[in-house]
This record gives sequence, structure tokens and C-alpha cells, in this order.
Amino acid sequence: MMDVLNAIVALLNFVVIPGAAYGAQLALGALGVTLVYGILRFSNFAHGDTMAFGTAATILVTWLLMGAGITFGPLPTALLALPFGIGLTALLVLGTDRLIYRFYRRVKAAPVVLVMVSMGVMFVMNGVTRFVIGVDEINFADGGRFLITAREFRDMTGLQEGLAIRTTQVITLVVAVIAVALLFWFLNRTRTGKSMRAFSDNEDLALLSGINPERVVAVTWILVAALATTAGVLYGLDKSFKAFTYFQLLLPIFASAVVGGLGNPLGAIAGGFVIAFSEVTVTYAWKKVATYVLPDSLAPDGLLQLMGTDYKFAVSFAILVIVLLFKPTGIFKGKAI
Amino acid sequence: EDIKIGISVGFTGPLESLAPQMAAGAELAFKEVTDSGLLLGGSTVSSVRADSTCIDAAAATAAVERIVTSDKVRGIVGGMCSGETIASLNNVAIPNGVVMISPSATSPALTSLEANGLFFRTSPSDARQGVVMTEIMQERGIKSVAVTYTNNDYGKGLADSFQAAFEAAGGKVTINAPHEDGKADYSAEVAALAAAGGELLVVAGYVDQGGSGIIRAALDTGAFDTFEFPDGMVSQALEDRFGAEINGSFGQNPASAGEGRDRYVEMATAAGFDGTSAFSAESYDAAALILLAMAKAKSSDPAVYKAEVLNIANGDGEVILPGQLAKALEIINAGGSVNYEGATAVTFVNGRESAGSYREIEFKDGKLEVVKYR
Amino acid sequence: MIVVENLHRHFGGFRAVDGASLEIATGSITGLIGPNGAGKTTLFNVIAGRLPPTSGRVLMDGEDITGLPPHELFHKGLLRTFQIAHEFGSMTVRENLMMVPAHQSGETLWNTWFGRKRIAEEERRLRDKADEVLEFLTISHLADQKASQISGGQKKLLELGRTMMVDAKIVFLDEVGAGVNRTLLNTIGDAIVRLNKERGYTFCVIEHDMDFIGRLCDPVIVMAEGKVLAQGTVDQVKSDERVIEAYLGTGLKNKIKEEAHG
Amino acid sequence: MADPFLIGSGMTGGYGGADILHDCTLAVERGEIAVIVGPNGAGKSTAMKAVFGMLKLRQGHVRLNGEDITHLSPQARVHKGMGFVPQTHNIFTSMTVAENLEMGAFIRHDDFRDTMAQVYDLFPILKEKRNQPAGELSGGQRQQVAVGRALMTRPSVLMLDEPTAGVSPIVMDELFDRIIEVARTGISILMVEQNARQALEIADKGYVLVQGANRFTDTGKALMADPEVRRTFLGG
Amino acid sequence: MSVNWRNIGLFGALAVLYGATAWIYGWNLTLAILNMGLVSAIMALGVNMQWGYAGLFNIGIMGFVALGGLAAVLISMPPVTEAWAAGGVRILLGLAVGAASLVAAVLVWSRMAPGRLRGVVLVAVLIVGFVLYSTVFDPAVMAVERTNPSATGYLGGLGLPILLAWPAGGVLAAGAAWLIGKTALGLRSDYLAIATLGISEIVIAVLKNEDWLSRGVKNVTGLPRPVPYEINLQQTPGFVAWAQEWGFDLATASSIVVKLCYAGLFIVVLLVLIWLVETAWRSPWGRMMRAIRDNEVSAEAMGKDVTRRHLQIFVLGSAVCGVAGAMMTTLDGQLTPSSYQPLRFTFLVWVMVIVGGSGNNWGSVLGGMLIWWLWIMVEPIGQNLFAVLTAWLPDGSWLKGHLRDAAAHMRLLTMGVIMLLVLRFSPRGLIPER
Ligand SMILES: Nc1ncnc2c1ncn2[C@@H]1O[C@H](COP(=O)(O)OP(=O)(O)OP(=O)(O)O)[C@@H](O)[C@H]1O
Ligand SMILES: Nc1ncnc2c1ncn2[C@@H]1O[C@H](COP(=O)(O)OP(=O)(O)OP(=O)(O)O)[C@@H](O)[C@H]1O
Ligand SMILES: [Mg+2]
Ligand SMILES: [Mg+2]
Repeated sequence: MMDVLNAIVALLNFVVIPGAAYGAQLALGALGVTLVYGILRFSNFAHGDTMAFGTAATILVTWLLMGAGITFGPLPTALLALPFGIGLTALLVLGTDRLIYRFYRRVKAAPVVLVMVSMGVMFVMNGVTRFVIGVDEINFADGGRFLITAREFRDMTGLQEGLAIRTTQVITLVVAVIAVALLFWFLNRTRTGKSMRAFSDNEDLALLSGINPERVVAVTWILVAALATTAGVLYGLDKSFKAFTYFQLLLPIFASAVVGGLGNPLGAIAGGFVIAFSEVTVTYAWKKVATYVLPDSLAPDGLLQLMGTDYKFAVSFAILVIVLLFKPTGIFKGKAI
Repeated sequence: EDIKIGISVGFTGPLESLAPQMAAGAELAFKEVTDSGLLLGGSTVSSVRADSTCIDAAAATAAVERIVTSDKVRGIVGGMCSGETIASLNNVAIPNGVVMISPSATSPALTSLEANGLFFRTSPSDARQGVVMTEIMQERGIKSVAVTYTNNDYGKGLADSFQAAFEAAGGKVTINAPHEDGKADYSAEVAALAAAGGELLVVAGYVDQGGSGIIRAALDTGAFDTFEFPDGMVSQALEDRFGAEINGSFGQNPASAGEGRDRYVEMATAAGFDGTSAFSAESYDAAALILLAMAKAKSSDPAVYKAEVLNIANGDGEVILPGQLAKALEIINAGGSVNYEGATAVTFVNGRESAGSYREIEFKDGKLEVVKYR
Repeated sequence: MIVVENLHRHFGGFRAVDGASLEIATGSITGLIGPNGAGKTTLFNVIAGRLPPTSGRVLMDGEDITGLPPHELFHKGLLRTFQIAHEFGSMTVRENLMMVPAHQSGETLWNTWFGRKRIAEEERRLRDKADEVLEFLTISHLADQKASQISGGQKKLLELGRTMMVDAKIVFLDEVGAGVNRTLLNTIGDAIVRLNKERGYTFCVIEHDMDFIGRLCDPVIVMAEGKVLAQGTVDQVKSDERVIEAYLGTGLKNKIKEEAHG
Repeated sequence: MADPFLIGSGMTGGYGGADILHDCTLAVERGEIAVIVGPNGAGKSTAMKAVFGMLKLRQGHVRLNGEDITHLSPQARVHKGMGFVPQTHNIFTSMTVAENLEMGAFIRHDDFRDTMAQVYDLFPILKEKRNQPAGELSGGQRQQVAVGRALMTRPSVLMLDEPTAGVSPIVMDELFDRIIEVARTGISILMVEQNARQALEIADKGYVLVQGANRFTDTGKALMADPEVRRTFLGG
Repeated sequence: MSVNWRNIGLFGALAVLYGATAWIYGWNLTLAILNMGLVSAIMALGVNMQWGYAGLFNIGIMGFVALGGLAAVLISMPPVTEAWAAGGVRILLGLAVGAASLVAAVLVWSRMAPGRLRGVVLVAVLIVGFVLYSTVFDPAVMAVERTNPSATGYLGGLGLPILLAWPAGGVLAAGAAWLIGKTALGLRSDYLAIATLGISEIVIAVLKNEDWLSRGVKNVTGLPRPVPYEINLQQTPGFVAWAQEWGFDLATASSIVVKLCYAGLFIVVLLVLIWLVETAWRSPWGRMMRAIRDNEVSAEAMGKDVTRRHLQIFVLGSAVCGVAGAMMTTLDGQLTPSSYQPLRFTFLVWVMVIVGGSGNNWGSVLGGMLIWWLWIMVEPIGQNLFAVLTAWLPDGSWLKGHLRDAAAHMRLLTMGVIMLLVLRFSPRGLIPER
């Protein structure tokens, strides 16, 4: 009995909980990508760097707050600073839109041109973020890091295996669920949300219906800034902040958005978990679990690993490709431009 | 004369957070020499930075091409990663006859590369460190470990040589798995490492990269709480980041008995950067070697001074530590001989690379402490 | 001859085509009419291989062609036009026509490099042919215009023109008339008749303009709610109560008259 | 003479290349129906776009209710009470039928459920399909959505570019019927039609456009009676 | 083709740009940039075929380029006999077993009637196949990788002249593209994009981790060259005499000559490819491809086999990228799997295509040469810019130090700004499609 419990806890501790947290992190990022794709109709390569900028801004404010002796009790101070970070990021992306993207909307540039433009923006933001906060790794989490640590759990239950749950993991999951619900509600139920969808569907006709495109675009960018900053900060709290890593996050985030179905908030969530869990589960070594569950005589020698972790990225992409073969526009029917 | 020396490291790219401290290290040596006014009758040394990107061989080649053919540098501290180093060596440095001393390229391929006497490195070969690690572990009675390495030639080479040495000594490596730097999440890696088990986890990576991510995840999930750190990991950042959480962990990095490395770290701190950052000290040494060799050869021409590098590194005169470059120049100018030890105990084997004497460190009460030298 | 046997095409729970069976006789100009949403276009799409049927069969001259991809049907001589024009926007109007004929030797990469003489000759012939068609459709002046930049009705003409570039056996026309000037539509009608008489094309025509249907079509098939509602000559159909109720209505004129009286 | 309610006078311009419109004039009085006919490519749609401000005019003016609106954006014109159904791309394909109608009422802040009910009355099929994405509708059904969307605006001028293309006779009758009704409530209607005979029948004024210029202008009845117009433009 | 002065002007400007670089930085650097510029132009050409011709959104270019690189190793490196003896044949056998079980699985899937049984059989075939494969394959790999791991530890290549690797790279990439195309070309736009991206990541993962194949992250260095070595030239009496006669510096002269040799080879390949694609593009084949790109549904109804044509162009475009990849590896003289990063090998190439003007081959060439030049030259440009901007700050001030460290990142920032400027003033690319 104990053994089975141990096996379950081991699985929870090393697969389910980290997978879920990572999935939620990806999902939050993917929500931003999917929103830009859905409303403004291009794949925004600058999203990773928007996240990085938002996080950098939040970190600076966090330091200010800490310097002033303000903290958030058991929760990380960064959460207090988050609204300011979002504000700054919103200013940045709105400025970017005014300065850059608007022109391409005017000339009705093809989506792929916008993709390239966003790549240019990515380079610039990349430089700006590094300029503001540098390239080093920064830890800005304070407050209680754990709801329960592995050791506490072991002492509490007397099991051999520990179970660690971090505050940030829980916050991320909760925020991701709330964000997707809000976004879904906003897009499908509110006037502004519907006008945004209308704009994305047929810009000319939206104009003819009296929808103000600039407003739609502005609202979209503000939402994107909020999502990107939140995603970035939560990720940074859970792991750490580093400009380069945020840029690297772009690929799994895109993969999540695509596999879930572009333009669909639910898809972003589903996609995030698919990507995260395929990374963690397929390369999981079952040795530990097997050792608990099987009788001693059958205890495995090898790792019982289907594939080395070196292939985890490849595996998650392979799963993505397979999903797409059966669902060509993602799990939740997404858009294709 | 104003002597230009190139610094070719990856200011952008995956190791971008290591590069500034490496460049600063080399420039510290330049400044020291310039200020002494003793090199080749008062020559100044100025630095020309080139971004080798660490990963893009073509871009690195072009950047080195620029500083060699356009800026006419007389020697290069760099490159950073082995692949890019070999490319710029073969395509630029050797054809143009420029000396390159790499602080951080550790690939075994560089040991035997036909280089016309133009290539050296202040980092020891991976094989040596594997042996040292094994010794340390045996002394501590450790029999079974899990290994994770950064998936490049440095990590792979180190992990393989360690595994070979450790297993030869009767130890058991439960798993030897790579991790990619700069990735968002390391749960999968840690899950596999935890499943394999072991008394401790060897992290053959970079502290500013995936290495920290792995440790974080391993600590958080309770998979491991003691670690062994090779040279890419041992730095102040490790202490700052994890402190007491990794009490009892240990590691090693190149340094000689005597206070070479400590002096360097002090100098770096005074100059406003972190001297414990990986390969920063090696960069200082690389720069110093080039300059001292010039002094010894009485020429800044690489074709001439390349022959003296070895004499400086393995000389039999007075031992030179960081901050003593002026003294060294005096001795050399007076016709004497020096033995450059620098911050990382520079002694060359195979005619071009550091033999590697190491110091063993351990974390006690959240502090990095030196245990002994070997 | 095209035979459609008990064809079904469902979208989710919705039965767009719900057990339609019909025949299109060789050499005829068959009209297909019915209220909006009757399933006419869907039926076309299934016959022409755009959509797989949910069930049922389509036979062409006795051969089962159900579910063949459109390009294979094209090679069997089955052509169609689209209700919503599908032009090749970045190409000129003439190129839109010239690309149609099959088995152009210039479509093989090898020939584009090593058989250029032959291609040049073929191209000349195609060009002449295309110009002929353009002339006929009264849009010669648009030959070098980008197809995305012509008017809605002109796009419809282009749709029709493409079917005239090859020797088809059977042509499915989906509302060629919508948005086309009536005078021109008459000319198009004449052309259809001529192609039918002189070249032996079979036509199946969806159209809401009953005058046009009346002038052209011999059998007329009426669809409603995915099924065949009625079938017969134009006059038979026109006087069919069910057809009047579902499709034709009592006519605007009557209403205006009523108002004038009342 | 007082200006008509809406007038585009002496409009000259095109899409950037050669001019499409040459000194073209269109006007409609309050509560009246004006119909534009002409061969394909004559510039009818272009003229409509010009009136709605979707085209840069080189010359000419557009005036609404006496006010010069030549330089207003289309969006501003919507707020001035103009409604437009373009010839193509006239629905939001990814949105449901109901949402399409709601978007029609976007600028209205009152309760538009009544209008929506009216539209559903007019096109019962739309009510049936109100929760289906409009892109999945048949050609004629889409057309009904497009017109319905414009009706939702409650405009003072309604501009329709071939509203009856592809709709079945019975619906077409209804549609014309409804257009008359709408006009009776004081809304001006400017529309392009290829079903010219029915359209001219109900028109107060008809324009025949050829190569971007006015060829004939008269009452609808008179144009219908003109044998030349009939032969060349109305298909005999 | 009528003479287009704007285009000639643009290429003229490019020439001036390279000329100015030569004037300021010397010919050595300029030729180095030119050579990679030419290779980049070929990559851009391949992408343009797929995107500009057929609207296929392939962002897996990196994978095909890497396969080209792999071909260079497999063709040119000498075989490692000890490794072959240790398990070479067995590795091949293992691969054959793996392939056979995959084929069997596909057969089961396509031949058996859908249902529970099919699923069971499929899984059974896969499991048995996997077990068989690992029992044959894994020990062999272990043995091969154990043979002198620090120097070889892989099977080596065929020891043929490296020029052969260029077409071989094309073939290898084409083969992979065919497999990918067969499965994934049904996907549209960004879905295809992410699928190709994923597949390229898989290719890189294999290159990085299958040490027996190409040494993984330990890199294969010292590939043979198709042109002479500088050092050898410097020791060739004839060359030395020639250089002295003209008064050239020996080192400079030798490296310039070597680079010119490369440039000559690359230009020949580029011109041949351009001629091939341009001729095809102007023929009925090109017309058909444009039709397919504009409207697949309609093209299909007009009798064009869209699927086949997509596959054709996908394979051809990928092959061109593979050739370019082999050329690049030849130029570098080594295969370094960790250098294959999407940013550098996929997205940068896309920037080249779009900035140059998609749908236009000359645009791609221009874009390739220009963007590569930028990629290299923004570094000194950015540095100089910063030097000028910070000149007024006192030496050793904190801000100056901070700015100086930031200067390196100005490389990317400058790149971004210039890209945005170009796209701002010609949003359809410098040489738009006619
Ligand atoms: N993709 C789809 N998904 C769901 N329903 C569809 C889809 N395509 C068509 N339908 C429905 O099927 C029915 C038949 O459509 P179809 O286009 O065949 O009508 P039609 O007879 O051609 O009408 P029209 O005369 O208006 O062109 C319509 O009610 C339509 O809403
Ligand atoms: N976007 C465009 N760019 C350039 N020229 C165009 C564009 N759209 C239409 N044209 C040209 O303008 C002319 C008038 O087009 P318009 O659409 O106004 O015709 P129309 O009278 O509405 O015809 P139809 O009855 O066929 O709809 C046509 O000759 C067409 O070629
Ligand atoms: Mg239809
Ligand atoms: Mg029109």
C-alpha cells in the first residue's frame, strides 16, 4: 500500500505538478500570442520579448517597493508591482503600434510582412530590455516560496517520497484559468469583444459598421500587454528572470497556441498543457515508479525510459505534428489566415 | 605603439551573460600592462571586441576576420565555444598568422588541431577535470551519482570523461543526461535524474544557464540536495543564488595554491565586475600570456611572439600572479624569466593547454569555502 | 450522363443534401433551381469532388466518380464554376484563361528548361484561344488587368470563360447570372446554347433568374430542403403549386398591383 | 434648387491608376429610392464606394443633408447615418448570424431587439440559423445576412450594392417589398441592381452608368419605357 | 525582361555597400561576408520558391540546412574503420529494422479495416518493432561511440571530394522534404509552419544526440576543402613569387585568393539555380504555380493536382536549402549542430526573402546579400554609433561602462531598426513581385 502511495506521490511530484505549472505558464503566454493572431491577424514574434520587457519593468518596480519597505505578506512583492509593470508594457506596445504596426495596417500588408515586422520589433525590444536590466539572471521572488516542501511532506506523511508545491505554481494555474475564462467571456459576450472579432474577420465591413479600428487595436494591445506581463512575471517568480530564456520561450509558446488552435483562448490553454506534458511524460523514466510498484524480484535495472530527455523538445514537437495531422487547425478549431 | 588585442567572445547568444565578465577580465590585464608602461618601451594596449555569438560559426568567422584584417589586432583572447573557435582559427587566425588564446574552449579536438603554433588555451582539457572530480568523490566516499551536462562539446566532453574515470574507479553513474541551455523548463530532466537516483547530482553546466535551472528544479522537488560543481558552475553567483540550500555540495575549478584566484577576484571587484564568473579568470590569464610573450619576444608580431607563450606559461623563473604583471614585465625586460601562474594556475601541457591544477571548494553555512588544492 | 443516386451530405446534424436522386442527360441543358439554402451548391460541390458525400453515389456515363478529387474530374471533362467567384487574383485576366487547359507541356519542369521551343508554340495557340474567349465575353480590354482588380460581374464572366478554354463534356454553372448585366446574360445564354449545340457540351445550370432558365433549360429540377421537389419542363415546373409556394412566390407585380387597387 | 438629401456630384477618381469615374453624379431624395444600373465594370460599385468615402476622389463632392462630407472617413459617415452593403465581402464569416446583426447595430445605444425581430421576420431563415457562423450559409442566405446587417443600423440613407444577387425570386420579392417599406419611413435608398426591371419598377429615380459616366438619368418608369435603355442595358 | 532601372540601381547600391566595406575594412572581410552572403542568397532562393511560388509557410529551413551540413560530413570525411568494425553494419541493420517496423505499422494502418483490432495490431507492431530495433541498434551505437570518443566515436563518411556533398545535401534534404511533405502538406499557413518548425527541431535533436552519426555536440571539424589551404599557398613558391611580384602581403593575398575561389564556386551555383528557377517561373509551370498559390480550390477545379505540385515545390525548395547548407558547412569547414538555431537559420532567411521581396528571385538574392551584410556589419556599426553617442561621457563613469556593455546588444537592436526602416519604405520588399 505504502509503495503504491509512494509511486503516486513520485509521479505527482515529478510529473503532474511541474507539468501542470509549466503548462499554465505556457498557456498564459500562448493566450497573448493567440489574441494577437485572432484580432490583429499575425504571429507576433515579439511576444517573448514583450514578456521579458514586462517582467523587467515589474522587477524594477518591485525593487522600488522593496526599497521602500513595502511587501505583500506571504505573497511575492512582485504581484503588487504587476499592475505598474502592465501599465509600462501597455505604453510600450501601444507606442510600438503607433510607430510601426499602424502603417502596415493602413497599407493592408500581408500577414507575413507583419510577421517580419514583428521580428524587427523583437530585435529592438530585445535590445531595450537588455539595456534596461541587463542579461543576467535575476531572482526576484520573495515571500513564502512553498505551500509545502518535499521534506515537510515526508515528515508529515511518513512516506519516502516528498511532494513539493510552490506558491507560484498554484498562482499561475489559478491565474491562467481565470484569464482564459475572462478572455472568453470578453470576446464572446461583450460589445467591445465582439467588435474586436468583427474587426479581425473583415476590417472593411467593421469600418462600415461604425467600429473604430484604432480603439479595437488599442484594446487588443492593452490586453496583450497585461497577459504578457502576467505570464512573464509568474514564470519569472517560479523559475527566474533572464532575457535570453524569455526569448527561447517563444517557440514552445507558439507551439502551444498552434496546437490548441490559433485565435482560440481555450485552445491556448489546452495547447499549453499538451506541450508541457508531452515534454515531461514521454521522456519520463519509470524506474522509480516501477521499483515501488513491482515486487523486488522484478525491480528494473534500466531506467525504463522510452527516450532520453535530450529528445524532449523533439518529442513535444512530434506530438504536435501528430495532433495537427488529425486536427489540422488545432485541438479547438482555430483560425487559418 | 598602440597594440590592439582582440576579444572574441559571445556577447550575444546563449552565453551572453558570461561574456561581459570575460571581456572585463582580459581588459583588466590590458589596463594593468598599459598602466605599467613597461611593454615594448611604453606601448599601450587597447581592446577590440568582437561578438562571436558562441553558436554561429559564420558570424564568428566574419567578426574575427574584421578585427584581424581591418583592426589588425596582434592577438586574440577567444573564442568562447569550441565550434566557433575552431572555425575562426582555421578560417582566419591561421591563414593570417594571428595568435589565439581561448579562455573557455575545452573540446579535445583542439588538443590535436594543426595550428601552426598559433593556438593556446588557458582552460584545461576535460579529461583532466574528470579525473580530479573522481578523486574528490572517492575521498568523500561517494559511490553512485547522477550526471547532467549542458548539451555542448564542453558539457558532453566533461561528462564523458568523468563517467569514464569514475567508473574505472569503481563508481556508478546512474544516468548521464544532457540539458539544453536557455530552455524554459527543466522538469523533465529533473524527473529523469530523480528516477535514476544517486547520492548526489553532478551538474556539468554553466551557472548562468541551464545549470541553475536544473539545481533550482532539483531542490524544489526534493530530488537532490547535494551537488557536485565543475568549473562552469563554481562562482559567486552560485552562492548568491542558492546559499544555504546547497550546504554540503562541493566542486572544483582551476586555481593554484597560493592566492592567485583570490587576488584576481579582489582586483575584479575593485574594477566593478564579478571575477568569480565562469572563465573570467581564464580570460585575464589569456590576455596576460599574450602580452608577456610579446615582451619576452620584444615584438608584437604574432609570428615572433607565438614561440614565447609556452616559455611564459611554463617558465622557470619567478611565479607571477594576477596584479603582478608590471613586476613580470620588469623581470622580462631585464632579460629574466618568469613562470606565469595567474589566476588559474597556468601550466601548459601538450604545448598549448592548461594542465589544470584545481582547488576543491565546498558550501558550508551558505558560503563557498576552499577546501584544498590538488 | 450524370446520375446522382440517393445522395446525402450532412453538416453536423444539418442535412444540406438529403437523399437527392437525379439525372442529367447527355446533351441537355438542365436547370437546377430552388430556394436559398436548398442544397444546390452543396450538391454541386459533392458532384465536383469538393466535398465528400455522407452517403450515396455519383455516376458519370456509368462510371462511379463519387469522391474523386476535382482535378481528376476535370480530366474526365467535368468542369464547374463557383457561385462566389474564385479568380486567380495576382494573375492577369488572360493568364487566368491560359492556365486552364490540361496537359500543357510547359507544366513539366523538365520541359521548361529543355523544351522551350515547343512551349512557345503552345503558348501562342493558347493565347489566341484566350483572346477569342475574351472577345466573346466583351472583356478584351481587361486582358492584361490583374484579375483581382476587375468588377464583380466581370469576375463572373471570367469564371464562365475558363470553361470555354477546353473541350468539356459537362459543365456545372453555379449562378453565372448573379451580378451579370441582363443584356450580357442573354449573350451568355446564347453562348451556352451554341456550345451545347455545336460542341455537344452538357450543362447543368443553377440560376435564380427564371427568364434565363426559361429560355435555356429543358428539364428543370427543383430542389428544396436537400431533396428533389419537382422535375419537368420549365412550364410544368412554373405552374407547380409546391414550387410556387417554396420558390417562385406570387410575384412582385401582383403585389404592386394590389396596392394600386387597394 | 435645394440639394437632394444625399448627392455625389461630379465625382471623378479611381483606384490609383486610371480614373474609373468621370464626372459622375448620383443623388437621392429623402425617402426615395434611386437605382443605378449599367453594364459590368461600368463603375457602379466604384461610384457607391466613392459616395461612401472608400475611394479618393480627384474631383467632385459628396453632400449629405446639405453638409459637405467629401473628406469624412467611411466610419464617420456611418455615424452621420449612412449604411452600406458592399457587393462582396459583406458579412462577418466567422461570426454567427445573430452577431452579424448585432454588429450592424454597433453604433446604436438603444435597445435594438425590435429591429432584430423585424429582420428575422423579413428573413425567417436567418432566425433559424442565428447561431450558425455566417460563413457556413448558402450564397443567398449570406446576402440576406448582409442586408439584414445594414437594416440594423437604422440609417437615414441605405446604400445597397446588388442586394438581390443570388437570392431566390420569392425572397427577392420580399426584399424589394421591404425596401419600399423602408423608403416609406423616410429613409433614402441608393442601390445598384442587375435585376434592373424589378428595381426600376420601384425606383423613384434611375441612373444608367456607362464607363464611369452618367448615360441616362430619369424616373424609373421612364427608363423602363426607353427602348434603347431596355435593349442595351436591361436585356430586352 | 525589360530593363528595370530601379532593380539595377538596387544591385548597384549593394555593390557600393560591399565596395565601401572593402575600402574601410579591407577585401578579406568583404569577401568573407560576400561568400556567406551568396550562400544566404541561395537559402533565400529556396524559401522563395516555397513561399513566393506556392505560398507554403515553411519555417523548418534550419532542418534542411542542417541536413545539407550532415551530407557534407557523410560524403567527405574519411570512414572510421575501427568504428565500422565495432558496429557499423549492426547500426545499419538496426536502422533497417526500425524502418521496416514503421513501414509495417503504416501498412497495418492503411490496409486493415478501422476498428479495435487495427489499433491493437498497430500498437503490437510498434512495440515489437521498437524492442527489436533497440536490441539491435543500441549496443552497436554504444560500441561505435566508445571507439576513441575524443577524436572520432562515429562512423565517419565516404571520403569523397566535398564538392559532391553539395548535390548530395540537396538530395538528402529533398528526401526528408518528401517524407515531411507527404504527411504534413495538408496543413495550412501557420499550422504548416509550426509543423515544419517542429520537424526541423527534431532533425537538430538527432544531429545533436546521435553521436555515431556525426559526433553530436562534439562537432566534426576539419572537413576537407574544395579549394587550397592558405598555409599551403603561403608555402608554394609559385604563389609566393607571384605575390611578391605584385607587392601583396603574403597572408592577405593567400586568404583573398582562397575566398575568391569559394566565391567563384558559389556564384556558379547561384547563377545556375537562378536560371533554372527563373525559366521555370516564367513558363506555364510558373503560371500554374501562381494560380495554385492564389486560389487552391479553383486551381484544383481547373484540373491542377494541387497536392502533387505542392509536394514538388516543397521538395525542390528544400533541396535548394540543403545544397546551401552543404555549401555553408564546406565554407565553415566543420559541422557544429549546436549552431543551428531557428533565429539564425530560419527566421533570418525569412527576413531576407521578405525584405528582398517575396515572389521575386532577384529580390531574394538581393535580400540575402543585404541582410547577411547587415547581420555582420551591424556589430561595428553599433559599436561606432555607441562610441560617438557616449563620447561626451567621462571615461570610467558608471553610465559609460553600462552603455559599453550594452553596446553588444545594439547589434540586434540596430538590425531590428534597419529591418523596420526597409520594410517601412518598401512594405512589399525591395524588389516586389512583378
Ligand atoms: N460548411 C457548412 N456548414 C454548415 N452548414 C452548411 C455548410 N455549407 C452549407 N451549409 C448549409 O447547407 C444548406 C445548403 O447550402 P447550399 O449552399 O447548398 O444552398 P444553395 O441551394 O446553393 O443556396 P443559394 O441559392 O442561396 O446559393 C444551407 O442551409 C447552408 O446553411
Ligand atoms: N480594386 C480595384 N483596383 C483597380 N481597378 C478596379 C478595382 N476594382 C474595380 N476596378 C475596375 O474598375 C472598373 C469598375 O468596376 P466596378 O466594380 O465599379 O464595376 P461595376 O459597375 O460595379 O460592375 P459589376 O456590375 O460587374 O459589379 C472595372 O473596369 C474594374 O476593372
Ligand atoms: Mg448556392
Ligand atoms: Mg459592382
